[in-house]
Amino acid sequence: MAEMKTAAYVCQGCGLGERLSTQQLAQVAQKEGKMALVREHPFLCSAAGVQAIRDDIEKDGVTHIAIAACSRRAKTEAFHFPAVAMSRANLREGVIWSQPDTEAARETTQEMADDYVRMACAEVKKMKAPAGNPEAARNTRLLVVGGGISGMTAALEASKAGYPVTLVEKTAALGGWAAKLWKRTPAREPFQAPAETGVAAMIEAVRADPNIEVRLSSTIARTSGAPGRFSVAIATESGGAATEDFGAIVQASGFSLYDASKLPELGFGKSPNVVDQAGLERLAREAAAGNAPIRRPSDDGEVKTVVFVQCAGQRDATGEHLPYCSGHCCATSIKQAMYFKDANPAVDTVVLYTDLRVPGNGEDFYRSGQSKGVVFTKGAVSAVEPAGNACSVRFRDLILDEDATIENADLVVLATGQVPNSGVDIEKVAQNEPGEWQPDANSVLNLVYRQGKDLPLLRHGFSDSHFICFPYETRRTGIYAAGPVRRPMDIAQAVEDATGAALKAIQAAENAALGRAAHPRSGDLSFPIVRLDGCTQCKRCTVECPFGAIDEDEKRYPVFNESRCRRCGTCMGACPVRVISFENYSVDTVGAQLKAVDVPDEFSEKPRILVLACENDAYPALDMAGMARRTYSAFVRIIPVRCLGSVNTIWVSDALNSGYDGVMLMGCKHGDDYQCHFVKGSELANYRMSKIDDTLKQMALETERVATYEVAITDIERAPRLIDEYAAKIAEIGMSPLKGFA
Amino acid sequence: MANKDYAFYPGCTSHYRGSASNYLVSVESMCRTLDVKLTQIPDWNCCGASVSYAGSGELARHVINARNFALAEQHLPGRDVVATCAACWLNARESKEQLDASAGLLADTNEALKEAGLRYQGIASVRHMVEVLIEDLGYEELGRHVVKPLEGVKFAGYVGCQTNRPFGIAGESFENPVYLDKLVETVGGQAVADYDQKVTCCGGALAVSEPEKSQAQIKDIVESAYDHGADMIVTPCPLCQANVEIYQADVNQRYGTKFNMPVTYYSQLMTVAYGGSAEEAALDGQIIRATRLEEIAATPGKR
Amino acid sequence: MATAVATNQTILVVGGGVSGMTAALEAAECGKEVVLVESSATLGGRTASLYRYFPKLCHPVCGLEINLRRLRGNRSVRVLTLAEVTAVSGTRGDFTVTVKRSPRYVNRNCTACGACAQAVSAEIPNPWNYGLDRLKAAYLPHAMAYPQRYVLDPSIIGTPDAEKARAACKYDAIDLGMQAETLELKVGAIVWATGWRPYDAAKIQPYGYGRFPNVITSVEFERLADPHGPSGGKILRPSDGKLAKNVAFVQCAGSRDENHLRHCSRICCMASLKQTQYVREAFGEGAQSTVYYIDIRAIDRFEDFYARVQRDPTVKFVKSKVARIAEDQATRDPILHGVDTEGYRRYASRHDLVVLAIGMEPSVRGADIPAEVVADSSGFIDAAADGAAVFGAGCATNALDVNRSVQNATAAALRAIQVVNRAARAES
Amino acid sequence: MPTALNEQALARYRNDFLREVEERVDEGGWVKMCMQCGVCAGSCPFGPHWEHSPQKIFMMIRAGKREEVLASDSMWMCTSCYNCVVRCPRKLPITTIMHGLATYAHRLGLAPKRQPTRDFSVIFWENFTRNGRANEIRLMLRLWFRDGFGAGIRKALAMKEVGLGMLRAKRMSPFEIFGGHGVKDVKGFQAMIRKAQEIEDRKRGFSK
Repeated sequence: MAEMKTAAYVCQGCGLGERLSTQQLAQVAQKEGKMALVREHPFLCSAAGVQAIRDDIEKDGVTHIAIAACSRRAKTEAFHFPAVAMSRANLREGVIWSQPDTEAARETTQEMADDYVRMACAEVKKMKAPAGNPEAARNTRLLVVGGGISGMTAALEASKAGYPVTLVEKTAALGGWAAKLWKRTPAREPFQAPAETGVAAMIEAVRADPNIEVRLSSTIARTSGAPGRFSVAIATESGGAATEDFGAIVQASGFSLYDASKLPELGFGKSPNVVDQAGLERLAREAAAGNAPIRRPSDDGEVKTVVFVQCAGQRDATGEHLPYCSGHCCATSIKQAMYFKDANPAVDTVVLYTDLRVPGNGEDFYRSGQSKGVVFTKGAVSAVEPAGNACSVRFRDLILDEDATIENADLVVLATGQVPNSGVDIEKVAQNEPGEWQPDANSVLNLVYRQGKDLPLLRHGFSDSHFICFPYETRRTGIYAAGPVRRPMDIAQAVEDATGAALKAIQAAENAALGRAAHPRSGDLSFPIVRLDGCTQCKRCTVECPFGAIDEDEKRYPVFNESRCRRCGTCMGACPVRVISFENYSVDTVGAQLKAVDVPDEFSEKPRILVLACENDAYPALDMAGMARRTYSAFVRIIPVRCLGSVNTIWVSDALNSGYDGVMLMGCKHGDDYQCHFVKGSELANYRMSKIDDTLKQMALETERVATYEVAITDIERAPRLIDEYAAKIAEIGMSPLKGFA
Repeated sequence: MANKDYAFYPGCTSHYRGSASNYLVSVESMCRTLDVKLTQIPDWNCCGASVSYAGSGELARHVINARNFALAEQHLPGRDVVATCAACWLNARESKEQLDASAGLLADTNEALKEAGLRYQGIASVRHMVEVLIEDLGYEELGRHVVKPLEGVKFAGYVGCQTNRPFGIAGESFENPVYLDKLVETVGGQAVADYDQKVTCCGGALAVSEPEKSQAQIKDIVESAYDHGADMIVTPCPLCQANVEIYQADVNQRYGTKFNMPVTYYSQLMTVAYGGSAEEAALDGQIIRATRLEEIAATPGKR
Repeated sequence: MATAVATNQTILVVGGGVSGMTAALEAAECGKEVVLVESSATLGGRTASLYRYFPKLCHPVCGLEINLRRLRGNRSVRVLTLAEVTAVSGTRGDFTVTVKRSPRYVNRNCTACGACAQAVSAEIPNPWNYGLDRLKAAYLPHAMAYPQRYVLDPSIIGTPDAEKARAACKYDAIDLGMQAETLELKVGAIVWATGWRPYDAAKIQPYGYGRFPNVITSVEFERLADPHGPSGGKILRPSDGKLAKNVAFVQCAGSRDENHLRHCSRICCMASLKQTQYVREAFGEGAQSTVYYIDIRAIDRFEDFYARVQRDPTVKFVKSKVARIAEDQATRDPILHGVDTEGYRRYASRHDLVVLAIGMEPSVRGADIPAEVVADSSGFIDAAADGAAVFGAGCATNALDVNRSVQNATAAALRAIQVVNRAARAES
Repeated sequence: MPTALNEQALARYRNDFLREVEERVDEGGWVKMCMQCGVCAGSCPFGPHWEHSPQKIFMMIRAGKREEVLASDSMWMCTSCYNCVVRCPRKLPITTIMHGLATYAHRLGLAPKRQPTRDFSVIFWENFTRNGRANEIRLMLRLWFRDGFGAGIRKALAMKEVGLGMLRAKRMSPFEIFGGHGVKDVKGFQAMIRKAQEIEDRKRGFSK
């Protein structure tokens, strides 16, 4: 490692000079922090202050700097020194703003500041400015799986941005569902009439695009590698499988219509005149081809009455059918009713609905349906019984509050739901052990990932992102779901969704080439480095990685894939032998900080509590508590961690052994509506900490010594209160018996 | 001043010894002071009011209103038709909008009008008297003629329904019109701002055919005026004036209340404020005497 | 700086809300140069003043923290706050955009230490709490404000308060001489993400907003429920400050109405379902929420959340659009009049507080967007007219929830990249 | 007793009541635009007295409940106050439709017998079409005495106080009983009305 030269800078601005002795802080940095160069500055973030730091780096060869001023979340433009390793001691929000400005508190406030300076100096010496992955591979060819409207849109939009695409389609033709429709719901002003699907034109555009290579009757036999270096075996029907390399993947495998034969009570299968929406589209296309009106399938008789049954097998609370709503079927039924009304206004069309869901400009389409004479009745259909060539539809009319029947319906259309083609559910299907990997016919991607062959599913089989603000964050970096496989949607939305997914794929490929991480630590150059000789192949890192980024070789050693890693550190937290670390964030960078704290002896009545706070939610909450001058106990020392999942239990035992009286872990909410940006980080920490009790017993310590909390970013009142309550609990159970032994 | 010359459409109840003769008398006195010239449309006919619908379909009702327009265009060309009664204004305006919007309806109407030797060209527009006061004259001009401000008298401005909906006065809100309150304040009176029954319907024609149901409405209208400390109710509609005034006795009988609230027209207020006598303001036409107004009318006028 | 350094390789994003930030960041993380123009003093837009998101009930500022960290780490996004686009000329790949920047009266020295705010006494209505409370005239918009710099409200310039603020600042960050400035940018493509405005509820006359204090809008209720809102998270009645346990949610307030907003604003059903859980969270079993609706449009996967709320005994649903809201003038309790159309039962139900699930009005309507950006009948930017290089994103294009806005903004970023890439190819 | 017109209508429309309303009732074409929100039902001052609210009537029309709608007295409760029209989110001209339905039911002879507003409506039409203007005295007398002489006298006596008050206030003149004011061209006036009814009947398929 190049010769390290350290420097510490103590700022006197924003009240630090008045509330603290910065001269003493400088001394601490010098003597205890052993920093080669220490400077005090009245206004460190000013142009002059920043220039002083820059000069030390450029002229005096400083490689490691510790800045003791405000929070790492503040003044990021001013303190921007990418070439050097940098640590930030949070003296403003973390000390003077969170401690009372009173004479009595002056001493403990100064002690807190001294400790944070010690910690910053210790941390930076263990850090290295991340240089990025040396063997990052650049490949910006994209793979799109699925040739429906979503897949074709992703391919076309990527190509328009100048990126080459290979489009793989399972069937023998492009177009997917849209090709099976006669017309589509309008997506442009004036939103009044069924519109051309535009699929033919899109297929033509894909064909004519030199940037797009189409592979029909093909499936994915095997996918391995990582963003920037995916290698994918594309199997053709005739059996051969060519392996090609890609930078990123868009999975647009679409949906299948719910099997209406599971709805006998609605007459499906009992009469050819009961069809689902796809069936009606087929009838419409055949009629249009023959330039004749749609006839009754049973006897080719004239159609006078059509009944549309909404939410058929959907929004089902019994658990037997689909519990969700597919979003597009109300508008689709209106469109299909218009097929009849436009051809012959005398045809009676009735839509039986529970909630008519046509959001946005869909209301114009609803009004247009009404003006064409489509009748909308709020009713819950109980049965559809065929009677000769007609059907009777029995329902509860919720407006007129009575049981009613529509006799002699010539056609009944069931609005069934979308079932995602998301391949294999990796939570349910056992994974192949390394070396015994076999392709699975049901899998879409056939990933050779340790954690399974397809994208993890959110709910109801959709591979959706859990995050409202980040809809594309599937849990497999570089592989983006688009279209109805991600969530139920109509054509207009599938086009938007596919365009967005195309961008994310392009972005993943470009960033993989630069060794930069994807969301949420976008642009982070650090990546997990593992000392394999110390590894005991316990496989905890490969199993617990929320993003399935770590595979295993035959000898069960973990194989790290830098561009699949989101840099959350969960593997680092899991590793019992602590062989995993990042250049600027490791067991040592945090370990050094907690050991640098000066822990007073048991007679000083000054306990020390270590707080490990998630940098995404708990740490900002404590920062904002400081901004609101919401004070809390002076006995805590707060260390931000990338995610609670990265907390290695050694930090807890080291802290307790070195005399800390208590350890608080503050992470994000876990469980169903988890809030953790790394999906399972806080859940894993909670699980690991639940095992800590027996270690505490071995150390003859009370179980209260370690506490784990779920803290949200808005807990500006609650987080300080939790600290104060915990400090009171520690005062109650007394100082740690291990003080003085370290 | 713009030419204040209008083709006047008084309506069946606003005539000598009609149930709204006090409205006609006070409007004419008010217009004399304001130098507004009202010339009745020769041979005008009834607008069908809002209850006669069972007599015939839509077309006949449009035709009877078109006849008045045809007569106005023929005998009083270039003048806006002005109606004082809410139903006349509403039916005339509804027919006009429908006729102007549909060539078919216009053709059928003129085919029928030919039987009476008339033709509707669609020139004249129809305005309510209140629109004329506010838009053509304006509050300032209306205030200039006040010689006897109605100090100390609190009025509940009861706009009713048809002068307020579905057309309403331009710029006024359906739920909370304020022009009547402004007229009251212009003549020195005090208006009840948060009078919550401002736009409630008095039952209209159904006050006669469904007395019990309508009187429940009338009770709320009068009771709320008392609750807000009003001395009198003022209204722009002859049917509201008649219903709310005449049936207070029945309401007292039915609900055991002791209502005796005078119900006046805005034109009566303005005539008194402009120094007119009790007769010129037709205060003698009140079943429930508006004594406070009569006292003001009796005091010697200030020049 | 009259002409900022920007080339036809630069993408301009107008609007710094969640859609604008997403479009800017996604493009920048593909290596593109971006200028992000925001009219208020901070990024974050309307989502920064939301307490929670449906359906997860997670916190919008958590997403904002991640986006701000992405922004801080990315040097190719230049943020111009207090800036508005006044003119756009030129064509696809070669636009000249005029931006007017109002003065912040605070320069880059500001350390957000708050000394100026303490020195100033004048106060202004707080826009981030929809004017429900007031803010010092020298202010940091909110705790998550970016850029993290204070602002002086123009109303105190030239008054003793301005001088007091300047004197209080130890880092001479306050510059009372700052003037409005106009700058011209050369950009290749434009993403218009100006978001939406709550429809003016006073225009819905039968509901009495503005006349009755205990009739408020959903965005105001969101602020009441937020611990950092004007009432510290207590759900109370503006008339007397008492706790509001019996809350009515009136759907389609302005939306789906030919007299107001012709479109359905999509988010109001889910917003009300979410807000019934605020009442539940505050008062437990004592809570009582009633949702008056025409159709509950909890679309596709939101149905799970609707099913969960339906199982909550403290929430009742009445299929009826409220006809009129009156007020018991003594207690100021709002009374909702209408008819339950399922079984035709007439109601006059008394509530402590009424929340109007207010509709979305596109804020594009006001701004003079370039001609080729076609606005549909409801005033939203129409889908990218082919050939145009001005793309709508988020709620400027349609009534969208945050999830769809962000998805739409990501798509808009790619469309902008396509234009600048083609411009680059044309030159190389 | 349902008239011959009703038989003719039943034959012409079989059970497609919605189409019948669209062709024969004023503004009937708007019925299909109602989205069942309930604002009209909630806004009507006489709301509680409607057996079926306007919104429910629209639903019954779509559901083909012909007899129940035409025989109902709900439409006769409409006071033409337009509260529903200004609030309807779909802008249906509800007042005109309700009057249209009532007129149609009346013409078919299905409307409820002795319905006070139905009788008053016919009396009012005949009153003013006699000479072009409404005659208030005759109007009230015809209304009071429609239940027979005895009932008429009782009603007149009940309204004695009001009558005297109106007389004193010079807002009623008994002489009007002899004719009252009217238009000069009564012949033209009545001819144009007959012509209008003839045109409309032809257009709406009311063959004689």
